[in-house]
Amino acid sequence: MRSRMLPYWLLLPAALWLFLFFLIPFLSLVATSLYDPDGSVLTGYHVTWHFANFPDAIKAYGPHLWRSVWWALIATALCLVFGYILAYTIAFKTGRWKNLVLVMVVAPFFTSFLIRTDAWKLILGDHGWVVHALQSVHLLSQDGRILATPVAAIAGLTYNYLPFAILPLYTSIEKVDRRLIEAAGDLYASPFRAFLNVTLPLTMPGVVGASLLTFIPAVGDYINAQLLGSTNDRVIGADIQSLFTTTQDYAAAGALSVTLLVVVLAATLIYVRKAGTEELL
Amino acid sequence: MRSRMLPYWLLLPAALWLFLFFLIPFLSLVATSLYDPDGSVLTGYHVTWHFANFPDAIKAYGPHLWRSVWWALIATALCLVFGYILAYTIAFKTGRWKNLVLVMVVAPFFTSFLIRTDAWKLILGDHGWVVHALQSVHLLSQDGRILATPVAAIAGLTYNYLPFAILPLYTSIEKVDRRLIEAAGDLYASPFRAFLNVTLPLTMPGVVGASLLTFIPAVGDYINAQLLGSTNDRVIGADIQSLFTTTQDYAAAGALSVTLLVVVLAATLIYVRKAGTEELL
Amino acid sequence: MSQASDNRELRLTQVEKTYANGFTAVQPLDLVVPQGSFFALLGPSGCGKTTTLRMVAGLEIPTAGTVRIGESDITYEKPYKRPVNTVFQNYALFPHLTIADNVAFGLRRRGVKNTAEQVAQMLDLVELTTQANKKPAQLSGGQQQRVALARALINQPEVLLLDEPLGALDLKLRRAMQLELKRIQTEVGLTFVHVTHDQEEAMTMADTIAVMNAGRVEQMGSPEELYENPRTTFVANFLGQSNLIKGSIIGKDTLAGASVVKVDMEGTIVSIPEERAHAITGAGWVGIRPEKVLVAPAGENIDAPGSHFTGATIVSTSFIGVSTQYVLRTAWGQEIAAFEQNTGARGVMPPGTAVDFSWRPEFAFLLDASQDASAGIEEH
Amino acid sequence: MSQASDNRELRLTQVEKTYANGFTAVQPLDLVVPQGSFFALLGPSGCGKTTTLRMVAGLEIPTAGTVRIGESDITYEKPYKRPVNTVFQNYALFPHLTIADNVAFGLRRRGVKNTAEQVAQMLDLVELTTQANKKPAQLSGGQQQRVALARALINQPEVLLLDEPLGALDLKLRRAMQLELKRIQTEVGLTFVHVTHDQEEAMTMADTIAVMNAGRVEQMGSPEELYENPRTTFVANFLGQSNLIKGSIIGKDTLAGASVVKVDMEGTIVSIPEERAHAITGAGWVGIRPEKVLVAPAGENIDAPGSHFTGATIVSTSFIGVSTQYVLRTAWGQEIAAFEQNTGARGVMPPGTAVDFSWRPEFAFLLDASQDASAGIEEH
Repeated sequence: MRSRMLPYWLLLPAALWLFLFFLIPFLSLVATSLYDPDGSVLTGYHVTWHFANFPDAIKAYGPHLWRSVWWALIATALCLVFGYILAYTIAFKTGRWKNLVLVMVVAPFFTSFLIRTDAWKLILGDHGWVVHALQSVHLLSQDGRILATPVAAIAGLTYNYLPFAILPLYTSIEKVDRRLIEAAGDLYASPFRAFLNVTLPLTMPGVVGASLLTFIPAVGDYINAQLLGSTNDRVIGADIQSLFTTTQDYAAAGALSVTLLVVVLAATLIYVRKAGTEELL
Repeated sequence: MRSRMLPYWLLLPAALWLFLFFLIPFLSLVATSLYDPDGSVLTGYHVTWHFANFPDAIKAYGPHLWRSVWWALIATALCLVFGYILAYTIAFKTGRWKNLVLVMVVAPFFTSFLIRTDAWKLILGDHGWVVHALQSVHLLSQDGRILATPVAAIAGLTYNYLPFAILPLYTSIEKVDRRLIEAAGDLYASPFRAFLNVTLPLTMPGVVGASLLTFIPAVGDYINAQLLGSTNDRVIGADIQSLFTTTQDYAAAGALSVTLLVVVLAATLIYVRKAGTEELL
Repeated sequence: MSQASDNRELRLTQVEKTYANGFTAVQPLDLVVPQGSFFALLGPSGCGKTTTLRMVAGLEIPTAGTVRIGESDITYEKPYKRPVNTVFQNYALFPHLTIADNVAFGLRRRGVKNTAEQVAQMLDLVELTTQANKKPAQLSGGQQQRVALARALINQPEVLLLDEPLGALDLKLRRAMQLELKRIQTEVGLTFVHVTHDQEEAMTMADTIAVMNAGRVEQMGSPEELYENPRTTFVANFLGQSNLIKGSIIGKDTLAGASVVKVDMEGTIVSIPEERAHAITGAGWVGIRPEKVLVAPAGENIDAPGSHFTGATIVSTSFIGVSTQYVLRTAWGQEIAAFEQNTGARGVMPPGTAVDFSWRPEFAFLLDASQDASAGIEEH
Repeated sequence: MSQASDNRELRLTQVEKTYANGFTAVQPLDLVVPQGSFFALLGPSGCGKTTTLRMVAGLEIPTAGTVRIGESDITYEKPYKRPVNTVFQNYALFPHLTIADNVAFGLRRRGVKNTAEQVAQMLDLVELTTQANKKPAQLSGGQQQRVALARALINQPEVLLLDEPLGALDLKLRRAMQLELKRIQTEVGLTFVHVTHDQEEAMTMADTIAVMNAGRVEQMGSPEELYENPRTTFVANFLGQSNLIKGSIIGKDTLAGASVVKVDMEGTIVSIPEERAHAITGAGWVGIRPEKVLVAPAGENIDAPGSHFTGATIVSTSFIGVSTQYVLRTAWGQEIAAFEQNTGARGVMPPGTAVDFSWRPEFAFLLDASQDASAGIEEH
């Protein structure tokens, strides 16, 4: 009796959170995306249900959106491969060095995103040792470069989001009961088959988690493209950013943001359903 | 015999990771910080062990560094308070709604950092409904504003890093054995004392994790300050960024980066030691 | 905390617990636990025994009824205000506190400033003085169990609740801790209420046992009473093992001055003492414990005057050291169990041996045949 | 996989396991397990029994010695190439596969295409046909245990290893599964090697038991041999319970045509059959099992001709249904245990009763007094 209403009251903080931090920004964005595209700081902005903002924005920035998704997918795939190898090694092979190695892996995270990316810029720069080394072994032509290419931008994305991939992968690999792998071996499975038939399926939640944690922020990221990529290869995040701050074309910025959000949500839902891990969400 | 060297070989990926992603960038940065400050793109850059770069940079940008640390501390404290309340509510009070509420909390993360921050800019803007509402109840003067004040910047930091605080807090609160809380009640502890004497100490690892995951990126963040704060209140991240990209004063940028890194590492070590959770690292 | 009142017995009156989903964990229940006694609630998992315990501890609120200690009604009292402490199933020791701080926890919460001396005494009682500064995770299961006991006992509760306190220990250690617990209860003289599904544990320790099943108390009494004279098939099967043989009840009679009930059991007329007959007409189950069934090779003399049966065969023989367990097939085709202590008086009889068996009629009991003969035999 | 060789016994020769940190888990060990037998490795935790099992499974490599099945040396064979399967302690069922897929796992890895029929047969054997499409987490502990068994048996290994397979089940279920396992082993006729710390489990199921302690086999033989005639105090205490009474050995003698060893035990001369005497000079422990000690009120007749002692008192009485366990204080001040089956021939004697006790001398055994009398009594 006395506490029948209590659970509902306690749901309030979560509801409030969702309202303040998701619904309000989202609705603001949606409203923005339906502004009169002719509005400006001087004339003011008005919601005129101008749905044409969407086709307009997609027509103008479609290739950039496509590039962002494509780069994010490659970076996610690379993060999964490197992240799985690293996480597997740490979880299963490092024994009493486990904690030390985990600290090693998390250590880069202690420098800020920006500083790390800037440092990479120095390393990959035209006068950096990486380019010189690659040129001296003729893997790169004398006027070839890495900085300001898609390779550098994708490498930057991979590098920056790898910790986000490693942590969920490590958590799920670490949870795998070693006795199941022993049992698979006892039941005539070679180490490779045991990995395919037991370890990998059991770590799917980690794979899905890692994919989402890298793909979602990577799609919207523009710092890596800006610092490491070429100015010719614009990504959607940079467009949204400049529309909001420089051009102040709020209508287009809003339409593009909502489009990006929808793309990400759709990709997530399809992926999670395919991976058969709905219970995670 | 056959596998005595195996563990060492398997440590290689981790060592390589550390080398590539931490040591090399770090050493590059350190080298940069000791460049001849008179270098330029035209004359080239040379390591001249010019240690004076450090006092010079700190003299020039000390107040900005101090502001960054201070803002990050306030944002971290706010994240801990809000995050703890939310995580506690989700873990203990939502029962079978738990998964739904968790999705709610993680949902904002599905929009990219930038879009979320831009949306906040709209909300907190001088013509947004928050300012109007606060003005109409006279909590803000008619020409008062929220955007372009430290309040907005700190609010942005808090908002953007809250999910990073909630996840470790939730994980550690969720792990607390309810029976221990029942046992405390059975042993004459009121709910409040049971929280202070049992729940809180047991969730210290989550508190420490949440603090680090918010403080470390927040110190280097400049997007929130740039989009939401005033141009008069520069933060250290913005300085580093413009030194690297606009001014191309790599010596000062490097010195500032290394200083920031040392400050963050020192703060982390002192904090972790004080919290008595060394075993986490 | 023990108060100078005359009678501080624990009294549950028509206590009932129904959950929001409609499941009734405890049917209206009356229990009286005399002050200073060792009382056991025995039953399979899900029978409501733990819910009953939690209602006494204040961790669940009854849907109806009252819980009293002496004159004070504590039905709705907050758990942290009750003169009751619990030894939890998995001990629930605070992992971040030392053993000494765990033990001192209750005293400190009640504002006792100097706890050192009482803690030292209590650690001495449970023989853990040398472990005072360790953390719970450094202790073995048996030691943790004793810390949990010390942590509850130091508060001198009027009632100490024990929720399967030995369930996590292995067999030999469990037997040792049973004797230890019983010794401590006798020493400190508090009221112990002990929840368990282990019938041997309940019988070894408790003065009184209440056997619970599906939210109801099936039977209550001393271990000997319950074991020797079960009133239902559930009690007959759950508390030890029973052979139940179908018979039709003939009626009352007097035999050598005692009232008996006569039953036609597969052609043999057996006489059950009236106080052990819980059915008086129709069909009935004649029950007999396996250790009361004496077996001998066919034709040999058996030292059990009374119901004597011939023409049985041994189906299986299990030697378990202390005793040998036989399964016999009777002349009428039923399998019945018989235990024989390995006193050495006779060797082990192999399967296939033709045997006679017998029991003293005063040890049989008679149950209503409308009950399921397999109630209380745990299914898997 | 069973090959048509004549003798496919499992033979461990001087097998030894020392870990990198210098700890020797298994001292050089010789074991022969005949084809088709049910063999138990019994011992406390840490005695090396699980390490021995894992060396047979290929999950550990011996430091020295060889493991052979028949003529084939499998000491260094990879686990997935051995004709050996294991039922793991916590079953280790694959949580992401259905019961049927779990059972089919081994066949599929060996390239068998059509597994459906064999899986159906195997599920039928363990009575889980209706559960085929469930996931392991949906099954009870006993059902999971049977899946683990089916998953191993379907491969028809030459040796089936069982690592404490019943440890996670509760007492009543464990007893039922023991009978089940024994039945299946008899039916399929494979060699079973069973590791356990539960002496009752080993005695109920195994043809031969090897008792291990600190990496060594202390004694090996049939359950009856080990129980009735233990050679060390460890075996006497670990396998059941024993009363050990100090005596000084007088020497050999002949009594009614049989060789005996005479011992002066607290002033009484007792005679131990020579084949049960494992010490012949100096001090010795006279051992007698509690169920062999017969007790009666002082002066009453006891049906156990032989060593008779008077002047004892009952110190404690535990009624546990099937039997009553007494602790007596003897005239010379030692406490000894005696069990009495509750056949109803006599009532329970309360503590304080003056009693006599007796045992048949042919059931005593004699051990070397240089051994610790409490070896094998689990400490806590």
